Parts: sequence; C-alpha cells; structure tokens
Amino acid sequence: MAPRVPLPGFVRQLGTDPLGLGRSARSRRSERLAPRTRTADRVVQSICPYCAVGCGQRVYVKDEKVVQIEGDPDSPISRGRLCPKGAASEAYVNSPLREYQVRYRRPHGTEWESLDLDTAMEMIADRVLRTRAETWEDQNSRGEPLRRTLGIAALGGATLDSEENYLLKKLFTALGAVSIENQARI
Amino acid sequence: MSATTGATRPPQRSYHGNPVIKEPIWKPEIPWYFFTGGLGGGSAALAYLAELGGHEQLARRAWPIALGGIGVSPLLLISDLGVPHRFLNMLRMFKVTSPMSVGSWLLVAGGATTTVAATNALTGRLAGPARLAKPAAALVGLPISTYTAALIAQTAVPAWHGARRELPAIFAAGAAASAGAAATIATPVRHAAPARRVALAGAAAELLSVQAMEQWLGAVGEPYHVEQAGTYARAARALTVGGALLIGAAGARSRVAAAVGGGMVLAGAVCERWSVFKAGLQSARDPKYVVGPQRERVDGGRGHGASRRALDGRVAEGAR
Amino acid sequence: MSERLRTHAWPGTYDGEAKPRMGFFTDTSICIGCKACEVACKEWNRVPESPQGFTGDSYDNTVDLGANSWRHVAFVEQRKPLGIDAAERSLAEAANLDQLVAETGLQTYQEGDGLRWLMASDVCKHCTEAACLEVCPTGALFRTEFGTVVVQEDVCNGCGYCVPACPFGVLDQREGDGRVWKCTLCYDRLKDDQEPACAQACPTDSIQFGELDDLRERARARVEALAEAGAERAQLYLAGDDDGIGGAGAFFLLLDDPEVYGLPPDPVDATRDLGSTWAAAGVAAAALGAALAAVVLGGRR
Amino acid sequence: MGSNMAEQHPVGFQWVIEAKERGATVMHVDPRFTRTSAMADLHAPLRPGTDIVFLGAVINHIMSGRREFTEYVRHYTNARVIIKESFRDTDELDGYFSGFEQEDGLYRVDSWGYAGTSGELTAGKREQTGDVSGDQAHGAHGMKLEHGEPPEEDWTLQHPRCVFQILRRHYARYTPEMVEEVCGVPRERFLQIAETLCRNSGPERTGAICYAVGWTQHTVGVQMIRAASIIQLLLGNVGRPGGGVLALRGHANIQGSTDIPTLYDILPGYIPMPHPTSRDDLARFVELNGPDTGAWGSLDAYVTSLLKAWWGEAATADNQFAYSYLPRIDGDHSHYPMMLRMLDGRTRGFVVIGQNPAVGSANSGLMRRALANLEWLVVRDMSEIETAAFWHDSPEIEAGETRPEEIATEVFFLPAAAHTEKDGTFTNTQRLLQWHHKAVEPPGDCRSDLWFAYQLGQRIRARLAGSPLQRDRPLLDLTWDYPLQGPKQEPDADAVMQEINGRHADGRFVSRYQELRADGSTSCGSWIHAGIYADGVNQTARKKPGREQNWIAPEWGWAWPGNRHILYNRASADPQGRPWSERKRYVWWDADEGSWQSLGDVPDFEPTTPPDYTPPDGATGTSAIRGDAPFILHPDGLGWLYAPQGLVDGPLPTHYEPEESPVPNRLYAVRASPTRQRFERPGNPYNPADAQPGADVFPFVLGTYRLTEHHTAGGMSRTVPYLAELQPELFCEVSPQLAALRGLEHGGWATIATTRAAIEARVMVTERVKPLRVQGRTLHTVGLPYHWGRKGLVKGDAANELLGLALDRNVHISEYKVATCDIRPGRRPRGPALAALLSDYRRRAGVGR
Repeated sequence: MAPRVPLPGFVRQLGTDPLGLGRSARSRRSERLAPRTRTADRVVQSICPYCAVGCGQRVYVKDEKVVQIEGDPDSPISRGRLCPKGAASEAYVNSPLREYQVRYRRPHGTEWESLDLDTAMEMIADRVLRTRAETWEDQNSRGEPLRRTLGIAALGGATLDSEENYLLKKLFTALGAVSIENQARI
Repeated sequence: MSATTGATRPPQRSYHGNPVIKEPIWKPEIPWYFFTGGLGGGSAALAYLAELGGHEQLARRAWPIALGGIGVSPLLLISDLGVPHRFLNMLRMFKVTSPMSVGSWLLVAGGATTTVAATNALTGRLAGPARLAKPAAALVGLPISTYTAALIAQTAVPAWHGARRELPAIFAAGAAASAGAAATIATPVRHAAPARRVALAGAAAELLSVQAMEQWLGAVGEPYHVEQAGTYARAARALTVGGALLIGAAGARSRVAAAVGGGMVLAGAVCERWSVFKAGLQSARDPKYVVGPQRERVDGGRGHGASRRALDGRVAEGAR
Repeated sequence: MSERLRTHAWPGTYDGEAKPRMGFFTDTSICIGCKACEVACKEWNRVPESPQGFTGDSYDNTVDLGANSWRHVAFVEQRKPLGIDAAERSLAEAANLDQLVAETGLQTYQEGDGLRWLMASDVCKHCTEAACLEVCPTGALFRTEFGTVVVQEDVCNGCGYCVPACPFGVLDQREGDGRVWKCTLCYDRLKDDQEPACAQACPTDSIQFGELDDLRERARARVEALAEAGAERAQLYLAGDDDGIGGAGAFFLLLDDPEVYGLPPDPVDATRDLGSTWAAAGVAAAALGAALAAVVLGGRR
Repeated sequence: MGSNMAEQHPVGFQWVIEAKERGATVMHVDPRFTRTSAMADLHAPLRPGTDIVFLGAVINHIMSGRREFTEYVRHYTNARVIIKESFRDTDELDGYFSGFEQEDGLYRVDSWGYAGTSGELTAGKREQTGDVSGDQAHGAHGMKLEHGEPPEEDWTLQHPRCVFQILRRHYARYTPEMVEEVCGVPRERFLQIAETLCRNSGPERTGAICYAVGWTQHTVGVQMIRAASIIQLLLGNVGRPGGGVLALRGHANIQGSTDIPTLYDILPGYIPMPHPTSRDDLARFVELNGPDTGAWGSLDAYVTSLLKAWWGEAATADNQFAYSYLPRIDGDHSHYPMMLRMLDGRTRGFVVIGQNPAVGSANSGLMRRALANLEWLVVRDMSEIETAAFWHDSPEIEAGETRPEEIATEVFFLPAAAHTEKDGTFTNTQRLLQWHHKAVEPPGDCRSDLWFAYQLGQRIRARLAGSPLQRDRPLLDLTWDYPLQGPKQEPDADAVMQEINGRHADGRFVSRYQELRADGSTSCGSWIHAGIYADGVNQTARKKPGREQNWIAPEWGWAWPGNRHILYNRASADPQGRPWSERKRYVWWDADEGSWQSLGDVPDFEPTTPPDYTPPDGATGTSAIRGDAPFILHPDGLGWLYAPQGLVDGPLPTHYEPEESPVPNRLYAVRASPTRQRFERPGNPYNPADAQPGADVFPFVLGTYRLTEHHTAGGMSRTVPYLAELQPELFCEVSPQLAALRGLEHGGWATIATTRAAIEARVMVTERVKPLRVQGRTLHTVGLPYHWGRKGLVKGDAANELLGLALDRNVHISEYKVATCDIRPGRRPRGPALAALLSDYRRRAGVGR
C-alpha cells in the first residue's frame, strides 16, 4: 500500500531538504504517530506482582484489555523503574500459556476435561466437607481440645493479596483445617 | 558455542568471536542483477554505436539483448525486496547520497529509452522518438553498468568500501565483455567483428582491473582470494581467458566457436560478480577484517577519535 | 541548538517544528546486566520473540542487536591482575590504617578479586552522520524532528541496503516480515513528551535519556570521576562530535576498549567517501563509453 | 551477604548504587561472583553454610578491639543483663548449650533465662510428641519481668555472667584464621570487611546488612540472621537511618502472607496459634503466650479483637469471645510434614493457590508422589503449572516409573485472576502496604482468590445451615458477608481491609493498635494493621508522588505498625532523646512539645513517654518500658544480643556444618545443628557427610540460586516469551578446575546427582565460581539456578529434585542453599536407566532407597 502522501517525496525535497534525509521523507503516519499510553482509555496505578521491592506500575487499558504496563514515576521506591520481570508484566498477564477455563481431571483419567466454574465450586465444597468430617479430631489423648482436621491442607499465599490471605486464613481456621502454609516457609 | 575454555577469558579483542557488522541480506537475485544490469547497459551502448558505425545487423541483435538485460533487471530487484509490492517506493525520493536511489531512476530511464530503441530496431516503428531514445539509452546504459559498484562500495563492508575506486572499473569491464560476448553469440560471424573486438577488450579490461584491485587492497582484499569468493574468482578468470582466446582465434570463422567463446566470457562475467558478492559476505562475517584495520588506524594515531580515554586528556580536547 | 549537534537534515529541514536533539548516554559502569531494557523495549514496541537458545557467552543469550532485539546487553567476564598498590602491603596491615578506603586502593567499580564482569546495554547509535539514513533509497529511514534516526514501517520495502551500510551492525531484516527494524528511540513516546521505555525501566539509570548536550556534559564529568577512582581504562565512546560518524545520538561510557564489547574501535560513515565513489563510477562509465566507441567505430570493417 | 540484590531486587539495588556514588563501600560476601559482586567494591567468596563463622569473627573483631558503639550497647541492648547460674555455653559442653534432651533432640530453655526471672516456657515438653510447637511462646513473648526491668544487671559490663562477657567468650575462637580455614575467605579480605564495618558505625555513620534466602534456607538459618543482628546492635546500627538488617524477600506479598499468615503456627499479627493445653481458657492462652511488659503485654486486647472481627456477635465475654472456636495445633504442621502426611494417606485433600511445590519444593519427586497419593487436589494459578500437570507430565512418567492411569488424584484446575484484574494490597519487604488498583475485569472463568475463598465459604455455610454439630458453629457464626461488585461478583477488597483495620463498638474505625481493648468493645482482624483504614481512608491507596515528599515519603502507602518506616527508631536518639549526630538525625525528644519528633517517620515509641521515664511497679504493656528502651516489643525493651527466649536452638548463634557437608565441624564435636529436623524415611535419603562411609561419592558442594530473568520456580517467568528467551535452559556453573577434573565441556551437558535424583544441565565454565581451600582440602562448588520445569515456553529439569529435607527447627525451612553432589559429563539417562543410575549411586553411598 504505497503511502498516500500529498506530494511525492522528491518534490517535497526541493524545499529545505535537498538530500531527502529529513522532513521530506517523513510519512503522514510518522507525522501523526501517538503512543498507546496517550490513546489508552484509562490508566490505573498498580504494584508489580513479582518480588518484594514493591515497584510502582502504571497499567494502561484500551477496549477493556491491558495494553501496556510500565513503571510508575510517582513511586518513591522505584521512581518509574522496573526490572526485566516487572517490565514483562504485560506479557505475563497476556501470556500465550494463560488458562481462562476451569479444567478437571477425573481419578485415573488421562485427559483434562472441561467443567463449568459453578459445578467445580460445588464439587470442591462437597469434598472439603466430606474429608473434614472423615478426619475430624475433637480432642487429644489428654482430653484437651483439638477441634481440627489435618485431612485438608492448603498451600499458597505469598503471591496473593493480604486481603486474600486474610479470607483464606479466616475460612480455613473456621473449618478447623490448621495445616495451611505458603512460600514464606520455602 | 565459543570454542574457548569458558565464559571467562583474558581480556580478548572481540565479543565472544561474534561479527561486528551485519552481512548483507541480499539474495542471489542481486549478483545476477549486477550481471544483467551490465549486460543491458553495455549492449545499449554497443547497439547505438553499431548503428553509428553502420553495423545494422549487429545493432538489430544488440538492441534486443539490451532490452532483455534492462528488462529482466527490475524483476530480479523486485523479487529480492523484503516487501515486493512496495517496489514503487524506490521512486518515492531522489537521494543523491544513495546509489540505489539514483540507480532506480537510471533504470527507469534506461528501461524506457531501450524499449523504444529496441522496438524501433526490430519493427521500424517509433522512428521519431527512437531518434532521441537510442542515444539516450546508450548514454544511460553506461552509468547503469557502473552505479551498482558504487552501491556496494557505499557500505561498511571492508572488502567493498575498500575497493570503491576499483570496483566500478571491474563492473564497466564486465559490462563491456558481457555486451560484446552476447552480441558475438547472437550475430552471424561476418557482422560480428565489432562485437568480437568489444568482447576481447572487455575481457582484457576485466582481468586487468581485478588484478589491480587485489594489488591495491592488500589484507582487506583477502576475502577475494579465499573460500567461495576465491573459487568464483578463479572460475571467472579461467572462463574469461578461455572465452577470449576462443573468440580471438576462431570467432571470426566459426559461428560455433564464437558462440562457445561468447558464452564462456559471459559466464566469466557472471562468476566475477558472484566473486565480488561472496567476498563482501565473507568480509562482513569475520570481525578481524572489520576490527583489525580500525584498531591499526587508532593505534597509529590515524583514528577518528571514536574513543576518548579520560586519563590521556583527550577528552578535554575532544570536547571543545 | 548548539552547532556541534547539527546533522544534514536536523534541525534544518524542520524550521520551527525542530525539537532539541535527544539521545542516550549509557554509563556501563553502573549497568547490572538485568536486561530490563531489552524487555521494556520489546514489550513497548511489540517486538517478536527471538529465542537463541543457551549460548554459553556468559549470561548473554540475546547475542546481538537485530530486527527482533533493539537493545542487547553484553556480558564480558575478564580475569585481571588484582590492583593492590605497589608497596604490596598486605591488606591486613593496610586494614589497620586510618583512611582505609584511600590507602588500600580498595578496588573500585567492578574490579573484585582480580575478576571483572563487564555489562553494557548496546543500542542503535542514532549517528550524526548516519550511513543507513543516507543509503536508504525509499526514504523509509529519516531524521526526525528530535534529531533521531527512525525506520518508517509504512514505507520500508525491505531493500536491505541499510543492513551492510551500518558500521555497527545494528539494523537487520525481520524474517517473515521482510522489513528492516531497529530502535526508534521511542519516536512515538517522544511525540508525547515521554521517556523511552528502556531509559525509564533501567533500574540504576545506566541508560540516561535527555538532550544530547546535557548528556555529553554529564558524561565528561562522569568519566573524569571514574578515572580518578582508579578505572584507568574508562573511556567515552562516540561522545565527541568529530569522530568517524560525527558523534552519536546514543553514546557510551565503557570500561575497556570498544571491540571487547563487540563495538568497532574506529567506525566511519561510508558516505564521507561518496564523492570518490561516484567519481570512480562516473569515470568508469565514461571510459566504458569511450572504449566501446573506439572499439566499435575505430576498427577496420 | 546471603543475598544477590542486584539480580533479585534490581530496582531496590538502585539505592545501593546511589549510596555508592556518595562514597558508600559495597561489600558482597557470596559463594559466587554474581552481578551484585560485579557492582561491589569488594567480593569475598565463602563456602556455603559457613556464614556464622564469618559473622562470629566480625563480632569477635568488634569486641576484642572494643570497636562497639559503647553508649548504644550499654543503654539499648541486654549486654548488661546477668544470666542464670544454670546456663552453660557451647565451649563447656563442646557444641551444646545447657538443657539439651537427647531423646527429643530439643532444648529445655529455662536454663537460658535472665538471672532472677521465671516463665520462660520450654521449647518442647517430653510428653509432647517431641515436636517443636509444645507450649513454646513464639518470638519474645514469654518471660515475666516485673516493670520491664531485668532483675540483675551490671552496667560496667564486667560481670562474668553478664551478656557482654558471655558473648565475648562465646566468639573468642571465631578468629580471622578460623574464617580462612572454615569459610575459605582469605584472612586479609575478611579483616578488610570487618574493619570497614567497624569504621562505618558510631554516632556519625551507619551501615546496613542485606540478606535473603541465602541465609534463611539453612538448618542454622535463623541463627545466621541473629548473628547479623548482634553485629548491628554492637555497632549501634539498629533503628537508625542507613542501618538495620534488611530482609530482601522474594515474592510480591510474602511479607503480607506472613503478617496476615496463610501459615499454620500463627494468627494475623503474629499472635501464636493456640495449643491444646490452654483448653478453652482465653486468659490461660494469654498467660502462656504473652509477657506482662512490652507491646505484647496487650496480647489479650489483640486476640480478643481478632475473635470479635471473626465471630462478631457470637463472640461475647461469657464464651471467652469464642476462643473455643479456634482449632489447636500440637505439632509441626508446616509444609514438609504436611506433604509427608499426604504420602502416609492421612491428608486427603489439598488446595494449592499460586504456588508450585511440584518443582518449587525440595525433593520434588517426593512432593509429586505425595500429590499422587491425594484423593482430591485443587490448583489455582494462571497457567498449567507442574503441580497441576504432575499426573500426566513428570520425570517419573517420562521414566516410565508410573502412568497417569495409576494416579488416583482427582484434580481441579481453576484459572486465577492476575494482579491487574483485582484490587488489593501487596506488602513489600519494608512492611509497606501498597494498593494495586483493578484495571480490567478477570476474563473467562478467572477469578480472584477473594472470590474463591468467599464462594467456598458461602457454599460450605449453605450446606451446614441448621447443623446441630458444635464443630460447625465456627463456620455458621463466622462474619462472612462482604459486598460483591462487578459482573463477576468479586468481594470488595476494601471491605475486607476495613475488617482487618478494626472498629470500635460504635462502628468508628480504630486508628491505632493502642485503642484495642480486651473487653470485646473493639474488633480488629490484625492488630499490627490497626490504623490502615484510619479516618475511613484506605491509607495503602495513598499515592502522593515521591518527588513531592522527603526521602521517607510517609504519604505513599502505609507501613505497619502505625506507618512506622524504621522500626525501633527511638534508638536513633541517645538515651537523653537527643539525635546521636546531626548527620544521622531521625527521631528525637522535643521537651517543649513534650513528645517525640521525627524527620517524617512515625516515632516507634509511646509519643509522650519522656526519655527519662522509669516505669512504676506493676506497670504492664508498653507503659512498662523505660524511656530509654527502644525495643518496645521485647519485655525488657532492650535489643537482644543474647536471646533468653523464643528460639529452640540456642541463645547465641553457633556454627554447625550443614546437613550434607564434605568436612567436619572445625569448632565443636557436634557436626551439624543438634536440633535440625530430619525425616528418616524412604524417598528422603541423605548424602553421607564428612567422614561417614560413602561421603566421597558426593565430593562437591552444591549451591542453588536464582537469576534476574526468572522468578523462583519459574511459574511466573517460563510462561512469558520475553523472559523465557533471556535464560532458555538450565545450566550449571563450574570452575575451570572442576571442569578439568571431571572433563566437563563449556556449552556441553552435565549430569548432577545426589541420593534423591539425577538431573541434566548445560555447562557454563566460569571463573566466577572458585574452588576454595577449606580445612586442608580443595572444595569445588557446583552452582545451579532452580527456575526450570516441564511446563512453559522453555523447559528443563528442576534443581530442587536434588535436594533432601533437612529443616531449621525454629521455622521449618529446609536447607536449599547447600548440599553435596556428584557431577559427570553428558546428559542424564532416560527411562529405566535413570533409576538404575540412582540406585548405583545409593549403593555406592551405602544409603537405602
């Protein structure tokens, strides 16, 4: 698609650009170029999901899709800078290997099967309660209270928000499932 | 994998042995175009001169050869482009600093004039325009034969840029040899004397100019003798000499000898272009050709001051 | 706009629209080889992946600049003699001296234990005299209003002339796409007064972006300081305005000679010899004409 | 030391470069020459696992040369405190402290306490199951001190049983020569570092020590960090700007997931999980776990407020505020015992959220066998990580040892929302909570883990509605109604944070933890976060640009507790409340105002307690802390050079060899830490160590570490094109000498083996890894980054396959950082031949399956 330039370049050279190295060679597209940070619908301030330095990130959104993530110059910790992982955050949230659907594997199965989210949650709730009931310990040998199950374990939290950790700890503790851990101990 | 003992080595003079500049990315169409461009341009000149000299039969054969050469050239160039459908962008600008830009316009001019000339030569029509087109085609054909040398010389490839004064001569000689040889093949012996003379002159000039270049270049010219470039160079020399001798000895009497001799000279010209092309790739690939001469210039005080040590005080001087 | 930054087409062809000439000063003495610049550049410019596999060239698996790597961090591991001061005082005795730092010649900058690990982020030089720009037949390459050199993806037809023309081997053709790509110094971001992605990401500000004049000022002060601190091979590369390419828009502070990093020690823009090249071509053309005339017309029938 | 900041925290490292430009000296002590070493003024390679000898020698260098910051030490540390008669040090008992019980492999700690005190709870009673978490009060909680003052002190620091003298004697044998012999660090290099540290301390100057898992992942990890704290206390670097011991933590919210812990042994705010012994008596729980003095003196207010937050109306004074709803722990339910329970079939269900034990945990093969023994497994992550794929893609399946059909585990994979698809906070490594705003809705089935926890809770509560069972009360009485937002009905993170912040009875938000009451009138999800929603404003979402604030930037985010950026910053003023120097001014007493002032931080002290305040008899909580005692969380308000309480393996850091080490312990008869946790069972063999028969089968030291380009086990980087291509293949780093010894070719392949597994890696021969002369031998190190696995854009073997389980009993963290191994050229065998290779190694090492 030849560029729709008003005048051919070699004509525009006749003015101040005889060698044709500067403005006469600039195409209409280049002239009107704008970064997607300006053409985005909105930008939100976020924090990098990788390490614990806590660098500030600016997330740009266009048509309800993350189109750019870069450093947040306002952050006193990172001053707009990022490491290779932080700089790759957009490629991480839009990774080609990211999963968007629930997948289920039946015992002894050889393939993943699909399952809708609601059914999965129902099945999980059933299993939690079943295992909890089967492995409930009310007291120890000295009659002191245990009121717990070690039949259910949970792992994970260092990559989750503090609020998520809070609800998980609150729920599992109320369930009596005391054996929960995360990467802080790895 | 760098073959050395490990990632750590005493301060070495190249970065893990990697090239410093990039090899040209052109495909085989380009060395072939060097040949067809020269053939086209040379034949146009030959055809016009033949007419001037009253060699009607010769001219009637040389013009179609010229058209063939000039005609196939754009096809080769367009096929080499990364984005062929944007070939018209070649005429977007006219840049004197770019031999390829100037060359593109020359090719347009050459193409048009040679088409008119050849049509006239073959069909007699367009006599009016042909009166102007023929000399124009001849005139334009000359730079078309040599601008390609300027093109490759205007790169960072040491073997090419170093030979910028000699390469045009080689390409000109090559054009002459090709034009002469082609005409010798295409024209009955009795009308082909001038063609034979051009073929012989061209061949001789080609051999001499290649020799001169290699003398002059010294170490930078090493790629021309080694590996593929060397093989093509030796083939070129053998074919050119053999062809010339055959034409010289029997070309006047035997159409077969003329044809075979002409073919050999043509093949010689093609090989010479391929030798020049391959030498460029080899020269860019090995950091020693790029870094060696530059380091010598710098250590010999003839460098351009790309690097300034703080301690030797030249920073202050460089920062006037 | 100081005289010394002037290029053929900037600011001349832009009159009022010209902006100050922008560039990069890459101070490799504080580069920690993290490759944030490589990733930030590829992410911003949507540059395709370019896996090269495990190279064994220290921590460099990017290998070089090219159509799919517009920034390239080089890693050079060097064994150097430990620079204890001449009196060969053992460090223990020296340790008890008062001004510990001054006396013991505490190695400065990347000279631990006789071993040195150089790291440097390479990029297009945006030369003052840019061979790629000058040889480009279509005007796809052009000098922007910021004095930088940019390939316009809507014009480039992949003729490939700029690839061998660049004395630093920066440009390359992208497989499957046909066009040539290189660093644009984030031309689109500059249009919106934003810092290029690599410079903004660089954690230690080894990559500094700004007006070329200021950057050159800063670089001179920096290399003096480093020299006094003992880095005797510290040197500015392409920071002047009278070297073989008239000085670069993106210049460097290196801790060793350029070729150690894969950079040419004395790059020259081929266009400087354009005159002699065109002359040779012209003479050869004329000679060809004359010779043909002589041979064709001069001979007996 | 114990870290690689330039590579693992590059953007944090900008401040090290900035300091260096202003003349700071950067010293990196690490087994390898890394990108941090490249930037350092000085690099000292030391043998992995010997950090305590190095640090102990620094302590010795300080004390023998009287280089400590005397006034700071006398007033702010427990140097002056006299210890009990009964205490015996390791020099007398050749490697043991007093109180060691051979059968339990545990110490009874009451012999370590301050003279004249009681209440130190034992680390473990014999009748317990010999595990660690008996009634031990965590951290510094226990120990009863009247009005916060140690009964017997000697301000002249001369008394033979005062901490200062015990410390000096304990480290007398940690000499520069010992460092050279045990750590392999040249004597001069060590002295240069020790001297630079000393010279860079005192009123005018401070120095910082940064560490990471290079210290924590050892069987003596906690004591390594303790040693650094002792150095910083002796040099007066704690609580002062530019000082401190900075933990460089590895995950975005690992600090947050420790403060509000998805961990088994603590409740939010580091409140210990209750044990069976306190039965249903809240007061007994507080009695057992809370000292009377110091900030922990208000434990009753904190735990009561937590119970009110969780069980609201159902928590009343007459039911001990639903204390009985809390389940009890009575043993080590940490990560590895958890996995071993799965192997033994006693744990049947497992929920894994944003973690990847199949390649991220030690002895990965054992982990996958544990997963294969589960009834059901739920994995929530962004991509199909190895933990989700273990049943169809694993080294065992590749080797034909097992087939998918034989694995019975039912697996649910639920896609998770990214950090850009949910609101919430990350707590960074400096306790700073920063809000990240949701940019877009989670796509497809992706949901946040707020959603998952909330939804799971709702469905469970629905099923249990009307249940008569007492065990279901905690679920039914739980406060669990959070406003839901957006098309995916995600719970409102702000509402959760408000619950964490806590409210008064009248609904007003709590603004300081000091407002919390034990009478049930306040609720607070985590006392250390009280004030995070002060004045109804989400303090963590404050984004006042750094350039519009001073370098402390108090109006960006919110640091717990109470937005205090530097903890114990009272110590940045002298005992009379004056700044130690103008250069290091930070917090000081303003007599006219009658309160503590600061450059911009919140003073970490009772605002109006004057420096000369001495607590009255019977004072409790922080009012029992003297005006010149900055360490308000300790019962005595002092910095603990000597830890009388809170640790299971000793009051003073002591060098022990790692679990797997080619050489003996040069300092004591005890080879490795006597309290380390080992698991003698199939699947977890240990390489023979020191002179044990078969130790020569694994002659080389194995070190594991990370690269900048990848993130921990690779789950968040191997799926990212731009990161995967930067470091595409697992490689091992070996010295030219080791390469020559074993015929390893640069760029070629090598197989690395231990009794657990054999993996393959490309070979990087480099001088950045050096052989070390140690205790008369030349020891070679094999370095292995551990980012690879079988999923993602780039694949490879996982280094964690090689490691065994040997834990630091204080915190149950396994020794990832050092082991022994063998290395040989060529790729590892495939199929059954792999198992054959392993059994050959085990046979030669004399070790069972």
